[in-house]
Amino acid sequence: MTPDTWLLLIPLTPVLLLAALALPVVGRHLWRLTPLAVLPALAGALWLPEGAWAFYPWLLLGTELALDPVGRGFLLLTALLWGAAAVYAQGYLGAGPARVRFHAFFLLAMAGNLGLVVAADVAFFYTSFALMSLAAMGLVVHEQQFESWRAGWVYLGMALVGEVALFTGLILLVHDAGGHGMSRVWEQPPGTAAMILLLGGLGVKAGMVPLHLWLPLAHPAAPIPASAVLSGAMIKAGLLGWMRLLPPGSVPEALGTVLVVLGLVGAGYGVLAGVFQYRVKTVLAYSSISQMGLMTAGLGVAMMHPALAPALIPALVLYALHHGVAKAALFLGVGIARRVGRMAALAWLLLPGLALAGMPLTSGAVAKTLLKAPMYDAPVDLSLVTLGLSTAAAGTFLLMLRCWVLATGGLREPRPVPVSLWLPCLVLVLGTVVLPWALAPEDAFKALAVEPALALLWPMGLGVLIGGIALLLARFPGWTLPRLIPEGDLWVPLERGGRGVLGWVSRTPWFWRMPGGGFTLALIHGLPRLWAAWLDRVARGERLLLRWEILGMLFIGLVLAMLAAVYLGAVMAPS
Amino acid sequence: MTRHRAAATLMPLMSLALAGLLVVAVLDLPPQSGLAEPVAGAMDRAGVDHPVTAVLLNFRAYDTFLELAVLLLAVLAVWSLGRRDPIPARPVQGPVLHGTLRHLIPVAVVTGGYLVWVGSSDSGGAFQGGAVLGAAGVMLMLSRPRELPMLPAPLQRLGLALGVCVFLAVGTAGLLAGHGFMGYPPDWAYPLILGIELVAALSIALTLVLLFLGGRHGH
Amino acid sequence: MATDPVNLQIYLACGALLFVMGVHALVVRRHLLLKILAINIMGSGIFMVLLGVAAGGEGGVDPVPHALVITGIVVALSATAVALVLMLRVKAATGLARLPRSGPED
Amino acid sequence: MDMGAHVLLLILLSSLLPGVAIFFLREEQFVLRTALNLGGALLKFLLIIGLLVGVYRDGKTYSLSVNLLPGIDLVLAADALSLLFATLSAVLWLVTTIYAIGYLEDSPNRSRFFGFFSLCVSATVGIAFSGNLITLLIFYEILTLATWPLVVHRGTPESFRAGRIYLAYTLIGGAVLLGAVVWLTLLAGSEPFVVGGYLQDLAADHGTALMVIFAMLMAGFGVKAALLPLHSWLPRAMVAPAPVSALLHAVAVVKAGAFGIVRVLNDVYGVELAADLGVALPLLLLAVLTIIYGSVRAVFADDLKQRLAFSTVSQVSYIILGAALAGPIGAVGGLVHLVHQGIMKITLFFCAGNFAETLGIHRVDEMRGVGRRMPWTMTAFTLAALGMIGIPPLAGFISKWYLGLGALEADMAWVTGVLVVSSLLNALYFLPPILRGWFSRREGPWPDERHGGRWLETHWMLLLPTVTVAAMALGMGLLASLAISPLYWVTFIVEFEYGYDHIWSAIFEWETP
Amino acid sequence: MPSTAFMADVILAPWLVIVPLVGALLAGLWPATARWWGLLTALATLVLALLLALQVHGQGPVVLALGGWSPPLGIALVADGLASLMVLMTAGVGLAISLYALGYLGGTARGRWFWMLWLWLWAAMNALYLSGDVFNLYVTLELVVLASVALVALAGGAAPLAAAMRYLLVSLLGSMAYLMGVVLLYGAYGTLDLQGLGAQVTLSAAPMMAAVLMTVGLLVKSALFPLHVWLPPAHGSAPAPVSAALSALVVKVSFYLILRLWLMVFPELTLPGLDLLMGGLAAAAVLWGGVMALRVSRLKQVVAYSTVAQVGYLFLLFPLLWAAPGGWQAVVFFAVAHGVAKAAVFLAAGTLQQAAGHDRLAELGAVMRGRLKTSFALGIAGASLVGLPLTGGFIAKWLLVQSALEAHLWGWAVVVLGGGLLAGAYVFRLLGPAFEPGPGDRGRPLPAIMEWVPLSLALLTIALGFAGTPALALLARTLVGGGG
Repeated sequence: MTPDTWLLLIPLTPVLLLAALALPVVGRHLWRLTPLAVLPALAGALWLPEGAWAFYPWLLLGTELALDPVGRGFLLLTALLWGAAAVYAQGYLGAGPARVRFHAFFLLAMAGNLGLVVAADVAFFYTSFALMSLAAMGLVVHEQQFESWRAGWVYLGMALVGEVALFTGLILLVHDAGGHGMSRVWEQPPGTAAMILLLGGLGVKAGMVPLHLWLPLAHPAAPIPASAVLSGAMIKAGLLGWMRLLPPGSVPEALGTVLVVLGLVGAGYGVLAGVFQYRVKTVLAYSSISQMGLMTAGLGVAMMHPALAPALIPALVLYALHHGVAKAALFLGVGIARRVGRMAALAWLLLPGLALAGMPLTSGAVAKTLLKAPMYDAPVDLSLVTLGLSTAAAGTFLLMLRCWVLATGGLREPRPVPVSLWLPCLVLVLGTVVLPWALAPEDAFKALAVEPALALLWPMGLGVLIGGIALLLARFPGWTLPRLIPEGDLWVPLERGGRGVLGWVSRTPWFWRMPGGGFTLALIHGLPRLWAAWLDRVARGERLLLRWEILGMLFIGLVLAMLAAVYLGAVMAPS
Repeated sequence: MTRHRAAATLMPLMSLALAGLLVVAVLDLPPQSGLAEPVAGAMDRAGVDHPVTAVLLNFRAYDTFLELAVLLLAVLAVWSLGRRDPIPARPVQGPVLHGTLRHLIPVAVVTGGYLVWVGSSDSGGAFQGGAVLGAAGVMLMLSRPRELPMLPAPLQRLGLALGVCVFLAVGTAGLLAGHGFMGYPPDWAYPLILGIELVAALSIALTLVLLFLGGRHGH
Repeated sequence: MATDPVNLQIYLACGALLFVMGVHALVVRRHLLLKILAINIMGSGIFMVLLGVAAGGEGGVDPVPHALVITGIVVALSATAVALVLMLRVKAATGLARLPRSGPED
Repeated sequence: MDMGAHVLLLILLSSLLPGVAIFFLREEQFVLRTALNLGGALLKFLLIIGLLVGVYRDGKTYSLSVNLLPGIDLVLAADALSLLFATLSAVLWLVTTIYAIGYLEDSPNRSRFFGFFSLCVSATVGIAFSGNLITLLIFYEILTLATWPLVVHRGTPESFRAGRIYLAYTLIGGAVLLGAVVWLTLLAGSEPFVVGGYLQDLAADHGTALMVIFAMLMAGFGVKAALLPLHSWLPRAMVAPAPVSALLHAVAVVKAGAFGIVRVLNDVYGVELAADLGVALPLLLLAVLTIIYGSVRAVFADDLKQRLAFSTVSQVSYIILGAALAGPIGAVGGLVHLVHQGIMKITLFFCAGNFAETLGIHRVDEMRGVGRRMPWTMTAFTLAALGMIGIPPLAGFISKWYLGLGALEADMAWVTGVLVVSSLLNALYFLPPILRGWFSRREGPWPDERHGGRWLETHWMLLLPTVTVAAMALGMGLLASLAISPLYWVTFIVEFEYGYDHIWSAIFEWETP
Repeated sequence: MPSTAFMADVILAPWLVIVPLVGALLAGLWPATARWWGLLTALATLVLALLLALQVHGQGPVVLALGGWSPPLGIALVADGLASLMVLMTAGVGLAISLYALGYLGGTARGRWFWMLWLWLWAAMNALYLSGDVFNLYVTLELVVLASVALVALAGGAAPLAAAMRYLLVSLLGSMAYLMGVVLLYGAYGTLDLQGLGAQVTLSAAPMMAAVLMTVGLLVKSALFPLHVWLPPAHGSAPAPVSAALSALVVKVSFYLILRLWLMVFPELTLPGLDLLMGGLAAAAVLWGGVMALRVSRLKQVVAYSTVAQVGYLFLLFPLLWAAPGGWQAVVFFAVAHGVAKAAVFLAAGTLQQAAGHDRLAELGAVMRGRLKTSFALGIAGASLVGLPLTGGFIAKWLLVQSALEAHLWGWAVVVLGGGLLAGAYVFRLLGPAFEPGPGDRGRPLPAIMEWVPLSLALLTIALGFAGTPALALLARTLVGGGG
């Protein structure tokens, strides 16, 4: 099987399986095969040769698929996470007809996510991106609770806004480039409008502050496997999109600055909002915001200093991989945590949590070190950035602490944990330890050096310190954590305001019907009445015309009028 | 009602205005002799001596033919309106009418015939003759409506249509003979015209009587 | 045989007046018989004008208008006959020798 | 006149004659009627395929003309654009016929319905093959006549009302159009359509007249295309049976208007002249207004078919927008939307019909949980609705893509913003039914459940066409670059008929990276 | 036209009077066989009319001095494009009416009267179209009036009789006014010949008065608003074939005469003020008739008021007469198209009325659904009245608008187009009941011919849609006078 076919098979397999779900009789059982849909992707990520490229002129606008190093990393992450989540979903979702529906949307979103990773042309990238975004809606609202609907609407609304912004940005790129292949697009530096649109459009997906509002709502609302892929894989699509469409070097440095600022703000704000949360999945969501902020800032640095890009980009890929795996492990672990005892729960969540916080020997350590390393070598002083990154790591530890506390607290509902739950979780947990070693470049082993380790450890220490104090304080009665920031932070006041406006609008339907509607209404209701009156008048006139006096007067009048007309015409005509 | 009153006052005013203008127009007519000269010039080929008869039965024979047709059509139209009502007129009482008629009818018949014959050279003609004959018939109808012998229907129809038929036949013959529709061979003009006039007079007389009856078809 | 122009003009004017009187009567009178008579009066007016025209020329009386008058009389007679019988039928059907005043809806 | 000319006539007759024959069939002659219907539809389809082969492979030209008045001919001709529209009509007619047979099963007056249905399609194909403006006008008016009976088919007071409104709009539009065409004929004679227009020589002397005529033409065609102030008939015409709505919205009436506008813009005036006269921009603005307005109204429509109708108001103006952009890529976008919108909208109406016919669902809020009961229909609905929004890889995406590029090409980037706003509004009114259908729970029985098929969710004659067109909506997007796709075809038209020589390469030839 | 070569010398015009007249006489003399004579006559007349049209088309106008007496002494028959087209239209519609009457009246007593009067009417109309003499035209006009009135009264009953009476009186008023005009013309110029008069007429009091009296008199007869009130009762209450004949043909007669006069005799007098006045009345008629057609509730009355409206179009003649080269030809073509379409509509209405036993529009639905062919005839002919394409009405409307625009008379173009909308409104109102729910019902059994004839006429309106070029070519061979 040539790479040509194989590349296409990566996004195609889930779609084919989806089609199989629609088969009569057997279809309703085929959802069990969902995990297998990632196999081509996984195999591709592992074994496809470097620089694999394929062109499908018949597909869409002429589709190019390719696998570059960045793509390979993301493909691996995506395949792994979707596969794990798929297995997890087998056991997590109870029986019921909605299960097939879940798997259908799951497969669609999977196809989109895999497709956008291997996409090498703008149109296919956008197609996959949209497919993923929209299908994910099906995952968010799956539970059909009020909460899921609310989260779903927010998600969908923002995703759509992002979608059209992306679309417009892409159109602008393509217009400037004169073609829609990625390589073609790269030849031209994007225009300002395109940049802003792409920044925003992909930023929604990447949870960039202030476009992150959907994240803390959607994650807790979605079923666990969905949250896992959402947070682990899908939000990375935003990052990937930036890397692909706004490659460092071809964008102005100012954009990098913007990204850095937004990234650091996001990293900090994620922590700040996260620690005040009372639901573990929300905490994890804020953690994702924070982590994505870190990655955004990293990319920003690469944009500011294109010279650093060759080092930073692989680091970012690795970081994404690390975060994805760890975050997914945490989500899956949260699902298990409820079913087991407190300590077992902590055991499931400890390792990925620590990895996120950058515990040495974990993927976090490798990723963070690799990310920061080039910054130290930068020709300019980036200490502010690195300091920010480190502080955020401290925050991450706090968040993880909050996560552990919440996951081990509350009521337990002990239930057996089937293999379909613990196996994928275990794979991911192990992945947080194994993957970086397997994938990181040689110099990643520098992470073991003392100085970087210290650089990694002091934020953790800071976290431990603050966390410890907080935990101690919490022992006093009345010293509970204040609900300073509600779930979905900014969305809550926005929603309240929006409801007010909507309420007003819904009370005033005339407002919406006015431009044409009011006119049409007047036309429909007013005209017939006028018309009827006119008809009556004409009918009365007709009876009048029947009178002989009138007839005679008209007859003579017509004669006189015509005479006058002819006479006047004759007088006035130039003879 | 005001409207009607307005109409009542306005109408005479408008009529006056029309009258005034019409009078102006009529008085504006230039004195001219019209077709007198062309008629006089063509009299030698007309077949008859009297110019009015020449116009009627030769120069404008088509008009006259259609006029006969109008008369026939009038009877048909009257008949088509239905024949339901009874004869309203009872026989006239008293001897005066009967006595007068006894003398008048033969005179009328002779006069009518004369008028037709003299039409070729002097005032008179089919219509005048037919009218006199018809008047005689009407008188008879008035005096003894129930006692007159009525023609059977087919004969009535034939009699009525005879004038038109003969005229049409002659006119068509003229067409076929190359003298044009409603044209006569110059030599045959006089007898043909006289024949047409005679037949037409009879038809006219019958028509007038039947029109007077107005669809009240005898008994 | 030429007629005195002034006399002729009186003929012509009277004919015109008769015509208009006929029109007026046709309109104003409601009884059908009167209307029919009015039309005949119009006809008479026309024939009068026609005869006036016939006598107006220098070269003797024009025979054509005379022929036209005869034809016209017969035509008018025919129409009058039909009208009278129709009037009788209307009277038989409606009881009145007048035209009903009714609109199309009634 | 050669054999080819007869093919054109035959194509017209292939729906006209069965239509006339069907009128006189008794209600219970189901088999014969169905045979006539499908036979005609198939024959027309095959003939058009034959025509396509003739035009593209053998490079033949087909035309047929009949003298109407001195200097004025009724001309039927087949060029690439007419074939595009004709093919669309033929395909959708075939599909809709099947659908209608299923939909109207057991309802009264089917012979009448199918008779007018066929007439309607004949008129549409006539519009497609019109070789000059007068012929276009003639078939356009016949279309009015043939559609009215379909609008009032149900015979209820509402449908009569809708019919009256429809007539009022279309007849007024027709009158204006007639005036414009007569005027134009006086100025320029009855010329055949020619790419780039035939009025250039007149621009100097009759500039104002040409502008007024253009406005009148747009008003005339705009009525059927539901351009902004002239759109009100369309939502009201929704009282008609679903296949009618489907055909009205997807092909016949609305498209006829849009097609007319495209013809006038490209083949009568020519885009350069339209731009020189300054009439393209107002048209563009009007299209933009319509796009936004239709979408806003659709958001506030609760009745499903009403919503679809307002959506049509909005979407058809995309076609006009594309034409009014006056550039090759915009033209590609507009023309391809002519096909794409047709396919997607017909899918939506089929779905709405299925919901109404099977479960009695008429309102958006009644669609809760319908996805579980009727998954196929709901899938079709979802595909088409997402396509309407412009979500890839569906057909609507392709249109929007090229419209957006066209706007940029024409240096009117703000139009892209309009597309964006419109897409969002589309999402706003299309996503709720989709989400309700898939994710809401149904409590209580359906409003009026009728078909309880054991194997299928509804009658197969309803389902098959629906799924077919939905698959087409998907395929036209997914496989847009195939040589049989509308995009390919439209590019062909724009490249070779409109004579823009770089479009083909811009769209279909890629550099290998 | 190869066929005209051998017909060049054949005198056809008189036969078009002779043949129907002979038919009428035979029908009168032998009433039991009236309908067969009628049919034979209709066929023969149609053939003759076709031949005449071909002849005129081939060799131009034929002027025939009757009896060899050329005008001004004698009377001339004028068979030019206009006359032959009208004769042809009359013959075509006449044949249809005759065939229809076979079914509608059969061999009843009323039927016999119909045949006779109808053939008289036909002969009278042909005589009128072919006449070239103003006084002769008066006589033929009276023939037409008497036959028409008798035909209207044929329906019996109070309403038709009153309608006939009103029709007669109004018509006589018109005839008298016309005759007065004839007298004035003769008084002024000493001739009655159309061509002769046309060569002489100048602007002065008598001809002006003559023109006005003749025109207004004929306007009354052609029922131009506001002098139209006699028409709807007369046309609406007559038997169907009669209604068709009156609305389609008889109304055209006086229109034709007005056209003929202004074409040949009074071109000097066509002045802007007159255009405006007549055009205004025409527009008012279009509007008024249309509105009344929307208002009345009986099928045949709707159709009758439609005639009132369409007569309005005919009198756009005045503004268009000399304004545009083809102006009056457009109007004539409109008259022809309207004639055919209106006949079809009236005949279809008659069929529906007979089948249902009434003609209340609101209750006709079932019969309309049951009698599809008739409903179709109504629809197609209605489309022609509206001016929808592929019908004669469309071509007519096209020509009207074209002439108006060509002469830069925007207002009249708007009237034409707007009137079409009103027509659309009432035509679709007519068709509405067919679409009400409920089963179809064929109503009383009727002869099949009563369904086929309206349908054939309706199809003829479609054929007329393609007859524009030959018709205009024929009309181009029309005699015009004076300063035209």
